[in-house]
Amino acid sequence: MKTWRAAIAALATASLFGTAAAAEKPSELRVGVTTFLSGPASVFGEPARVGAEMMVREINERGGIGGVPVRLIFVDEGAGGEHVVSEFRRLVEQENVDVMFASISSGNCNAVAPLAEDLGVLNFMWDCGTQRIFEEDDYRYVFRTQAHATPEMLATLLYLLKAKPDFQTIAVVNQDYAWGRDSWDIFSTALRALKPDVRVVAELFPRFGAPDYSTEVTRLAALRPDVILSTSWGGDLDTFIRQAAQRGLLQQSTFVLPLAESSLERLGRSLPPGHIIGARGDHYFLHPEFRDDPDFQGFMEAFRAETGAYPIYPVFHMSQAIAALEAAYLRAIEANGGAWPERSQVVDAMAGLTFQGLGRPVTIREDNQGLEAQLIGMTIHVDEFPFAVLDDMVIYDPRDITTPVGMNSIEWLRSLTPDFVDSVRIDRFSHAQ
Amino acid sequence: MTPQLALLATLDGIAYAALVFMVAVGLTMIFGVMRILNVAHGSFYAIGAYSAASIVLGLTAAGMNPWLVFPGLLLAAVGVGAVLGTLIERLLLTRIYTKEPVLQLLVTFAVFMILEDVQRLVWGVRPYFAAEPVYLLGNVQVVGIFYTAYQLILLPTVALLVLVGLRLFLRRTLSGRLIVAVTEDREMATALGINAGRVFLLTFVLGSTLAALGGALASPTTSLVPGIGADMIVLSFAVVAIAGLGQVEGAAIAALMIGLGRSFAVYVMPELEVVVPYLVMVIVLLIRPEGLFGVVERRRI
Amino acid sequence: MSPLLRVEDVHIRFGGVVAADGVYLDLEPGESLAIIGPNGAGKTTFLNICTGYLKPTAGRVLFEGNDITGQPPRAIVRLGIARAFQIPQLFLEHSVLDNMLIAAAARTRAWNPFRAMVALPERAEMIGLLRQLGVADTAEQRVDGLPEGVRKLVDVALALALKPRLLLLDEPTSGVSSSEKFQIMDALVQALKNQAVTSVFVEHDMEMVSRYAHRVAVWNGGRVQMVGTPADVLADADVRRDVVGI
Amino acid sequence: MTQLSWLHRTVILALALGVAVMPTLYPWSQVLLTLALAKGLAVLGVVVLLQAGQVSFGHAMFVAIGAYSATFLGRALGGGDLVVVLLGGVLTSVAFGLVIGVFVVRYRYIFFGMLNLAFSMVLFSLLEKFFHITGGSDGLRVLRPTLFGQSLDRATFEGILFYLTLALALGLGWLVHRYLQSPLGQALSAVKSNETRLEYLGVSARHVLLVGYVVSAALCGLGGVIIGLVQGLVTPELGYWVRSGELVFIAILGGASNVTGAFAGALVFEVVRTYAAAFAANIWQMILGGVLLLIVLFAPGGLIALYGNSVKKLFARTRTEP
Repeated sequence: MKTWRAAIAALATASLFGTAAAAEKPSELRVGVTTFLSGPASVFGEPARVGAEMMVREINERGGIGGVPVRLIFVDEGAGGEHVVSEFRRLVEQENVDVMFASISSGNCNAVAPLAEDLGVLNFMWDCGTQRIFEEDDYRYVFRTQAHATPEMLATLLYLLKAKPDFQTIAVVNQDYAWGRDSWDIFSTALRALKPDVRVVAELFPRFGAPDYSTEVTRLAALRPDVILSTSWGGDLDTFIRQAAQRGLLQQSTFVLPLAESSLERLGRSLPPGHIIGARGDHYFLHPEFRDDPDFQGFMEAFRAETGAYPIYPVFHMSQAIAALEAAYLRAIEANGGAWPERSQVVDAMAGLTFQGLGRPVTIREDNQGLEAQLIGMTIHVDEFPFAVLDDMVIYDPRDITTPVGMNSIEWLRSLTPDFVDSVRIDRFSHAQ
Repeated sequence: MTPQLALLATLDGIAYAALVFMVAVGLTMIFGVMRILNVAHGSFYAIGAYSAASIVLGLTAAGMNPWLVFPGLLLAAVGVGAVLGTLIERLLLTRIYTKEPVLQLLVTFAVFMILEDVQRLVWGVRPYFAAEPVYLLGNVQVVGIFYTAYQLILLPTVALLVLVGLRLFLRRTLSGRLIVAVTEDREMATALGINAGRVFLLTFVLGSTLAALGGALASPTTSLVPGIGADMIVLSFAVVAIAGLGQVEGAAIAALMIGLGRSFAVYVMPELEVVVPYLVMVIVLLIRPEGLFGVVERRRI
Repeated sequence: MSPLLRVEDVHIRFGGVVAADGVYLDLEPGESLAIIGPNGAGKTTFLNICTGYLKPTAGRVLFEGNDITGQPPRAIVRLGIARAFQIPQLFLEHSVLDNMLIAAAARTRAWNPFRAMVALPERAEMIGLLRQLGVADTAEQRVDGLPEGVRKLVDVALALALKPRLLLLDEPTSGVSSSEKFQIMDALVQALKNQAVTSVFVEHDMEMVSRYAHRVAVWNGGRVQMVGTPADVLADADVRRDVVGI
Repeated sequence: MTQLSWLHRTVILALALGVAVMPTLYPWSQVLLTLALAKGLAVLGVVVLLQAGQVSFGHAMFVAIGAYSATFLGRALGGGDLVVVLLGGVLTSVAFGLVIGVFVVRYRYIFFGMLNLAFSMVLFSLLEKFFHITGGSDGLRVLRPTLFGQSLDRATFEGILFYLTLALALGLGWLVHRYLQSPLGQALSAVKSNETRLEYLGVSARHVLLVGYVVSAALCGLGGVIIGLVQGLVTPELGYWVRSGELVFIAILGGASNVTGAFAGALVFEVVRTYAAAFAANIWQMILGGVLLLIVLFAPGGLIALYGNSVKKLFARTRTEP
């Protein structure tokens, strides 16, 4: 990992002879991170926090960024939107943080993005999926160091159309909150454009955090759809899959689970082979391009030693935000003739920045949106792991599947035609490879 | 809706109602005797569930006889109810029996907040899931649809046993009759020399054990995440209010209403699924403020 | 002259107990009627029916010729019927004077939310009423600290504060020490006379009855057994046996 | 207490002044204080009902109603004007308070609490469910309103909102104090101690309670509008039952019988919560729960009673000294 970051920093194409005034080098680089430490979403938030601490420890061990050590200050998103907003502000105004990473929840992203803009603080939306933010407003200080919901859903659909081209019926079981609704809007819009003959037989939106899905499972068992889509995550997805598995539903329909990479290890063998799994990016502890890389492997093992589980996609998202932080500062320092940059110089350095975390490199577009590759695969059972892993993996090039700059996602998806499916650039990998 | 689908919806509704009933009946008993609406009841559900999952996972990991998980579930419920229930009743509730109802409610609210963090400190935030008991019992087929025997048979059976057992306990045993006596007329009962303190402790432990049992039995089918207690407590409130405070049999019927209402909503009008329990509660309370089976108390002047 | 209050064939029962079983009674303006009878005869139930606390299963209650059967107490009270209770019904967390001022505000509909209750112009009048009943010295005390006897009097004062035309009193001086009883009752009767208030009082003390009632109605088993002057009624053998207990 | 009232007033004014200058010394405190005062307004609503002995475990619904209606109005008007948005939010809360109030004032104690809870959960579920209108659990962005047609940048807007909230807190605090001292307010506490007698004075306890209920709905709604404006975001979470419990919690923390207590409680609560969540993220709920337990068990009169007792002690000492 060290080596890539250095390489990326060297790639940064800025003038070595910048003349801007040098700011005094601070004693530390403070980064505020909002993440779920309580509530159901802490299943994402906790691993990301642990991952962030490990990565920052590693940065600081080699002297920090540009010689300045990084300090992380965490904010619990689980304490509610009010708390996040007031903490965001406290961190900026009182703790003088240099950069904010906010947030996981799309609702919180919606709230803090304009706040960051008004406060003039660099903010990385490090994990929230809502596609709306940059489609509805222009920002100078807010960047997204990952993809948004549209490429994530579109990649999943493209994979499904290739893997199971003849399916006729589909049912959806999503959590009843913004993500569940939004992701289905995107998926179904794209589905109507790319394969209009498919019939949607049920749209179920059980309550967020529902303890029991047996009614939904019964209904799906009676309907027998070819494909069942669920963008649920965490405990909800686990419950749904286990109850469906116990009652034979997974033998009956093909499941498409764009967020299930984060549940693979917990689900164990109850997730049978032959179902489609996404990872919100190319985030997978056995990433086919990097799994033999000693740094990558080292981090995966170290993380597992620390937490007892393999890293899941929020950890990868966090690695991208941290990589972006380092790359932006290094680029700004370079542009400033080696001196510590002003904040505005760091913001300027974000333009077109490319950085690499634990996945493929991500590039920031002119609308501040990151272009992040998407990895989708099919479950198989292998001897080395007591849980399902991915086979028949496809990595999608983000340039083809991300909503073009200045367009609205839904309108763009509507404009697609069935031949789009074959126009997308992909790379294929298998588990055995 | 075809009769076949109606049958399926009914079966789902019953399984769900069984779990809700076990939690709600504990809440209603505690209220009947102690006149305290225990907000921390949901925490007993959650902690019962977590403890059960830990025991089941522990037993499975240790490679013990898999059928031991069933006594394990029971052990978790009784352990949580007895230990935590006694601690809270003795250390806290005994101090507040003479206080205003608002303050009593707030004390249980405070306990709820504290226990939320206790769960997080003990079990972390990762979803827990201990499905071994469900696998052991296998599946049952009804009109071509697979059901788990656990949900279709075991849960309703246990709920029924709890209902019948409670009836017998309250009518036939001395302790049970004391509980009934205190529920019906506290002043009279204490005037007759019933040791209210002991009855309170017994009721609280029993009620808490039922909540923990609900949690323990939910753990094999539900993934346990932070916040499950908060959701369960409002649902039990709804059941208790619909039934009428202190009504044991009524709670069973109210739980069924909510369970069936919910499962039918999934077929007929999925949009309403979440609102069903609260809509039923609003409607029932507006028509019969004392609940379906509650009795009106009139002041003598 | 038509009766002030007319009760016609009123029936009510609680479970197996018949508390009113065809009660008829007329009340003339200005008179003072005593109700006597054994415990459980339905005396308090009668007051509860007249004031709308209970709705009779059959029969009518007319006040000044208007049917008030089944109207809520507050509506009946606004027509001019006030009541004092066997168990005093007071605002325990308020001072005696505050109790009176709430009554005064109720009477004058002084519901301006931005005028303090202590500034009500009826303050002096209320203190005067308390003085008449001999409890003016407790005006600033909280009710829950007062002895039962004082509470009874405050309860009567509250009813008087409404300036009713008909006052129903349920054992007004029970719990008041016997040395003060007559003194207070004298003051009360005088106050009633001054304001031309018709009154009904439930009473167990036959001396009180013979001294203050114009007429006496005897209750027994949910029925009016006999109505007459105190002398006639107290002389009746049945009444003496069933009610007076001699 | 009458002899202390000058002292009381001085203390309140001094505190208000202290709050007013805080943001000039510590700019970060401005939003925290605005939120605390807004919450104080909502708690004041709960305090009004507590006078009648009624505890609503659903009053956060009016916070949500105020916040959402102001947001809808603002979005419909392309931002709207601060005054319009505030009035719109409050009036909607009043309307809802009236309709819901007509039903719930027939109930007392646990039933009152439960029915409010039920209504609030229906509202909460609907806000989450009608995703296309309400934005679901992600909520809605609140557009920044103009002030008398003047558009404002964030700093100015927040400054104005802070001082406006402070002024509203003082003004409405005083008005509610007057209301509680008036016969109508006294009748509220009469509902608590003896409803039968109230009825026998010719007063409808339901009407008295309905007035109190609508007042409390208006206060909660106003608090909600301000919370929404400060946060720039409204979510169904605002109306969740735990939030209702929080309002009651703060009322008891401050001292349920007192207008000042609502604001004192809200300030202390917000500060404890902010710092507990910032510095003890794993146990902030436990800390709050512990504080609540201590208050209920050892100082049931709340902060105001603690203050009152210490003032009394102080006076007793100064009086005996010469």
